[in-house]
Amino acid sequence: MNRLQVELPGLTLKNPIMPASGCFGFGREFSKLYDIGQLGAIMIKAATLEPRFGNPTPRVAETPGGMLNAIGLQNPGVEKIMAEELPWLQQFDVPIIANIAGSTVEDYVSVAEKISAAPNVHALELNISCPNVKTGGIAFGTDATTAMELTRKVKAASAVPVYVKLSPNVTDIVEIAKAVEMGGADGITMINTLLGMRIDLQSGEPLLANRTGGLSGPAIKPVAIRMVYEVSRNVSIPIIGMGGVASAEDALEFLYAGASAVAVGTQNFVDPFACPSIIEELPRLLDRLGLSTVKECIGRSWKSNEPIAHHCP
Amino acid sequence: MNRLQVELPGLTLKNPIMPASGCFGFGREFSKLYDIGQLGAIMIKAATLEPRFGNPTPRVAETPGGMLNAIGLQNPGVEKIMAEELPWLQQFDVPIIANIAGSTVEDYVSVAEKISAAPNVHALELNISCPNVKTGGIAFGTDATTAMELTRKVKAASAVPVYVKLSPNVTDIVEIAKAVEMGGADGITMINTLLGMRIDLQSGEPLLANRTGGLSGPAIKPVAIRMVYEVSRNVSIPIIGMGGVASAEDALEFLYAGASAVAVGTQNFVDPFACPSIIEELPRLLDRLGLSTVKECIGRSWKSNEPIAHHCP
Amino acid sequence: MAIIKDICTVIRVKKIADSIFEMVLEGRIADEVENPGQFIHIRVTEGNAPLLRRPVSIAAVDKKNHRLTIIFRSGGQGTLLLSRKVPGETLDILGPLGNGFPVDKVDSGGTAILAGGGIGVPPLYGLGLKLREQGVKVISVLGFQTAESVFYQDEFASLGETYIATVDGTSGTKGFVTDVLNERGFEADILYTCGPLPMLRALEAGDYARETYLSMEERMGCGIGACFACVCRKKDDPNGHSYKKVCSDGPVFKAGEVLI
Amino acid sequence: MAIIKDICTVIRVKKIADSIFEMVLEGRIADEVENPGQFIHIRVTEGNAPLLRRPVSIAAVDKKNHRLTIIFRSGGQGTLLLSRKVPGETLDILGPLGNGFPVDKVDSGGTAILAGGGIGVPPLYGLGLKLREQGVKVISVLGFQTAESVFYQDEFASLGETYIATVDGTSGTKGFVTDVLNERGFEADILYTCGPLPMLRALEAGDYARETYLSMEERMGCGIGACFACVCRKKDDPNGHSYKKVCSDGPVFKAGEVLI
Ligand SMILES: Cc1cc2nc3c(=O)[nH]c(=O)nc-3n(C[C@H](O)[C@H](O)[C@H](O)COP(=O)(O)OP(=O)(O)OC[C@H]3O[C@@H](n4cnc5c(N)ncnc54)[C@H](O)[C@@H]3O)c2cc1C
Ligand SMILES: Cc1cc2nc3c(=O)[nH]c(=O)nc-3n(C[C@H](O)[C@H](O)[C@H](O)COP(=O)(O)OP(=O)(O)OC[C@H]3O[C@@H](n4cnc5c(N)ncnc54)[C@H](O)[C@@H]3O)c2cc1C
Ligand SMILES: Cc1cc2nc3c(=O)[nH]c(=O)nc-3n(C[C@H](O)[C@H](O)[C@H](O)COP(=O)(O)O)c2cc1C
Ligand SMILES: Cc1cc2nc3c(=O)[nH]c(=O)nc-3n(C[C@H](O)[C@H](O)[C@H](O)COP(=O)(O)O)c2cc1C
Ligand code: FES
Ligand code: FES
Repeated sequence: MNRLQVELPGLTLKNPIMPASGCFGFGREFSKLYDIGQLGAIMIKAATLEPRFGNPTPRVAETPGGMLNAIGLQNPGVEKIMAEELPWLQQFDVPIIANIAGSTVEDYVSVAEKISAAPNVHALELNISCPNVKTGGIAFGTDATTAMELTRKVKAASAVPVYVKLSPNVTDIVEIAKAVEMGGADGITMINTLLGMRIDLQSGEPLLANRTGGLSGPAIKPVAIRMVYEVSRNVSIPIIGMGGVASAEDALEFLYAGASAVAVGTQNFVDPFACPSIIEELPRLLDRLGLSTVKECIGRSWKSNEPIAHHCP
Repeated sequence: MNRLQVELPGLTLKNPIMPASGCFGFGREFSKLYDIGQLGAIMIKAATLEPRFGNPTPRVAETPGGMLNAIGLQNPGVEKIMAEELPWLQQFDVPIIANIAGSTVEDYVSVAEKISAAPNVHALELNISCPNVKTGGIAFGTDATTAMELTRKVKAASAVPVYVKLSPNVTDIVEIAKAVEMGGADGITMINTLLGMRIDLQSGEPLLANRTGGLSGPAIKPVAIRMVYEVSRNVSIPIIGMGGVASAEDALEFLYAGASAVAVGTQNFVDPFACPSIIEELPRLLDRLGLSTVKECIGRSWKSNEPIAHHCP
Repeated sequence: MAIIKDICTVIRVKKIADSIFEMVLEGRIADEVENPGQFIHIRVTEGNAPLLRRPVSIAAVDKKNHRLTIIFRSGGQGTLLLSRKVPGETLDILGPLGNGFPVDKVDSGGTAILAGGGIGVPPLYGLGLKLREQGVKVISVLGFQTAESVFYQDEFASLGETYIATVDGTSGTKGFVTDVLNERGFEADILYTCGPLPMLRALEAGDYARETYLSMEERMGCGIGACFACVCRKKDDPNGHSYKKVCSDGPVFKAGEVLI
Repeated sequence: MAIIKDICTVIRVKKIADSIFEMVLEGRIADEVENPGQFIHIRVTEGNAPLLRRPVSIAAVDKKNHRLTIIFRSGGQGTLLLSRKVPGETLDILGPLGNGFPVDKVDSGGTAILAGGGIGVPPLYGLGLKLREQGVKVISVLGFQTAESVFYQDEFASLGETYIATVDGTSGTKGFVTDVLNERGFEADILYTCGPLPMLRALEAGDYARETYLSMEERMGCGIGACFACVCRKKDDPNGHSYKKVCSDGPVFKAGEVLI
């Protein structure tokens, strides 16, 4: 028995560790550093219908314990990803989770239809943090009804299970989670980045050309853990947790909170060997804590079913 | 001319630096370390109608670049604060901003009425992050209408200007800010803490007895800056900014983002001399950047009036 | 005597048992120390990883040379960094904090038991020195996990009778501090203790001396009484609003004063 | 030749000009260096303050002793920590990264101009060494703010004619690198440059050699081509989807290839 194995809709993971979308490209660069076949899965960079150049630079800025990014979904478009990237990835025995993004519901549906047909795409990750052009740029993921509708349509178009990636920039993440579950989501991935900004004192202007960006890295881990804990107690679909994972201990904290697997984003930049290191360390950590399998860690922190008494700071 | 001076509704600040509520008690402890009369103002610990013991311990936990707290509004109640703490504070030539909290609208109104009558209370800070018992614990500050109504009632009851302290745990902070402005707020203070959690791997349970807590410290600064930037461009009342301020540079970043003054919370624990150090450093920093007054820094980062193109991560 | 913030110099760092380090620091804070059992709040790094200060008891003070000794277990991020400091490096320290042990509750010629568990042992050493100075007879009962984690046995032995208990029996009595106390049945005027909660509870419940003082631990924010992170309830008002702050009202309380 | 991550040892740190430090590192990464102009990505601390690696050019390589020299300006949080490292300390380094300067574009006997500005000067030194080895005549034109910030003047002088420009005129020509070039009107086969954007733009616009290669700077995430933080547009498709990544396609580009 493989004590690290986890079974999720569409995905048999040899271990619960995978790189997060946008932090691993399509795997080519990391494949030169280590065997990416050892990963639990790979969440590839967002695919949109048309190629996108993304935002002007600077696109990244450092913050205390974290970083901001405003890459702006740069990608070669779904056609090219299917023609060049996915076939290349077939040489590795690792399930691909294809992150999809768009500006309209039709975009998403179209990308989902196409990319879910690729043989090594085992699941979709629906990035609902994107601004919806039809509603003046309000993100799909910040309104429960919109999120549910989008999920329903993408689910109908997809040949593989659909995981919806939640935005943390909402008042009530449980409401959104329940809505996407109702919309037919097979799983949830969370969290995407928190909206943030840094201002450069020399120029007096926002450091990122796009002004705002997404905050990721260790700084956001407590927010992610809180959200995974709350959502996992309120939906019955599995969660792939992420947000600041830098070590096997962090990964375990997400499992305890209620995630069934864990994605590593920013830490791939800090240490390009982060994923294999965590995979290597996990069994040792389980031993140290007297645990036998990853599965028994999932949701271990749920003390009771009592609702959370929110703190008044 | 005092180049650090800032004028705000009800408040003439000799400098824009003040300790944030809950991170300075009522000033007694810090007064033994330095002359607290040099502070721009003091935001005292939340006052509630009745005394509160607060949450069980552990009440604090450390996180990467930040900390979680779930003190739970421990305070001796408004009567005792007025009898013992405010009179003691009168020896210092420093305006007091009284933070008020409650579980019902009536609580808030009653505390506002009482405490705003104290001679050295120059403004109220209305903490709307508290759970509203009437709506099953949903925080006042997460719904625009509720926030507006609460503001209106407190404003009517208060003898001094009312600053509303916004919760960052919302989808659209600009909407809440506009609502409280409509409700008659004289100013805004922001941000309160982000909801977070940490799980202890040994016990397998949330580290805080209250499970969730409020995230503060440098980790949240980019979120705070983004929110101050967005809100300041959309309301015409002034903002006292906070969230992760640890240095004069951080304070200036908030001013650039659009705040008119800055509060220091968590850093008081890291360095109890944080406030006087920042006050001392500010003029030097202005010099270094070729700026003459604090006033000219406010909102300096606003490049243009174009709305923010939100990033799709 | 005042709380000050001072940049102290690391004079010596020595591993004295499994994961246990003894550090000698020099700085003006030493001049302000009043009582054994007071603690210091150490900023272990200039940056913010980790962010918060670490509370550590003062194990001994050498006022002449403006030096403090602390003894700590290196476990988490902060104490690990602390254990790697080398002589000459400096540390930003706030202190002395808290009230420490009352040393005037026992007369010269009287007997005091010092009951320490693990990392609760250090402050008792400074207390023992002070009590000896005052002519008090000191009996030390120190509990550890295992032989490898025992430290300061000789130092305590030089103060008076000293008994060791280890959970696994690899050194001294097998079991807990209370096992030694029950077995020996010492007659004592006062018992001072510091250690894990279960030990404090057992000592409070038992009847080992006429008076008992306990030193408490709690997670801290400010360390000076301003943030309300470290409160505990008063025993006579278990559901009310009364409280004591471990950092500024404690860390030492009379048995029965606070709920443990 | 591969990108590796290695724990390198700090051999020497020396302040060589105002805020400018030279550091010699030893490790396996030196063995993998192919071209001058490649860079390394340095993790300046084990913790996460600061979080991201810092990209710094390789100024010179000593393959025999497995050593690298870097020269950096200490300004922000990361480079400040770097400047405080002492010999014997280790650093987690990823590299060598990027493609560096093409050294085969100029024949033996030909002439190359090295035009460097401020912290863009370091990689040109390794380039000059290599070109000299290949029998290329090297003319160096180095721009700085002021006399106090000038470094490596002697090292470049040992490679060939060397001219200094300072903005305030306290050393060499008053003005910019382009002022020297315009004044002197060198005949050159190739110009290699690294420095601030306005300088790169001026050199691209001017006609100082038959071919020009520029080394670019951009804020980076991964440093290896995976995160799309460091892209620039291609000059022939200014509004399209074409791009080059500074970290993996660059940092050196032929003038006219990318939009600067
Ligand atoms: C008054 C007082 C005196 C103390 N004296 C000593 C002593 O002499 N020697 C010694 O080894 N330890 C002592 N401790 C415990 C010591 O403070 C913790 O072991 C230490 O803070 C852990 O830090 P870390 O970086 O290793 O752990 P981390 O897990 O990284 O700490 C994370 C956070 O939790 C806090 N924390 C973790 N454990 C404890 C704890 N047991 N008590 C309070 N806060 C904790 C830390 O201060 C920090 O804020 C004392 C604690 C208190 C309150
Ligand atoms: C390919 C390449 C080669 C370089 N070679 C050298 C060199 O040889 N010597 C040298 O002194 N500098 C060099 N730089 C610039 C150097 O990377 C920055 O000066 C350094 O990262 C600043 O870090 P800090 O901690 O001082 O500043 P901080 O302001 O704390 O940095 C914050 C963040 O911004 C990034 N950043 C800040 N300034 C720059 C910049 N100019 N370019 C890229 N990222 C930046 C940092 O890497 C970090 O992620 C090079 C940059 C690149 C891209
Ligand atoms: C540079 C960068 C690019 C990202 N690109 C995407 C993306 O294309 N699609 C997406 O859903 N999330 C994207 N993310 C978000 C991450 O997948 C992840 O949700 C987030 O960074 C939190 O995890 P971390 O703290 O481990 O980085 C990106 C994050 C970073 C830092
Ligand atoms: C220990 C602690 C207690 C706090 N108590 C209060 C409070 O009583 N009322 C309130 O409005 N905010 C309270 N806050 C929030 C702070 O005032 C501030 O908004 C927040 O911590 C962000 O600032 P910082 O990052 O500088 O700490 C508290 C914060 C901390 C850390
Ligand atoms: S630690 Fe802040 S009151 Fe005790
Ligand atoms: S820095 Fe990541 S692609 Fe260049």
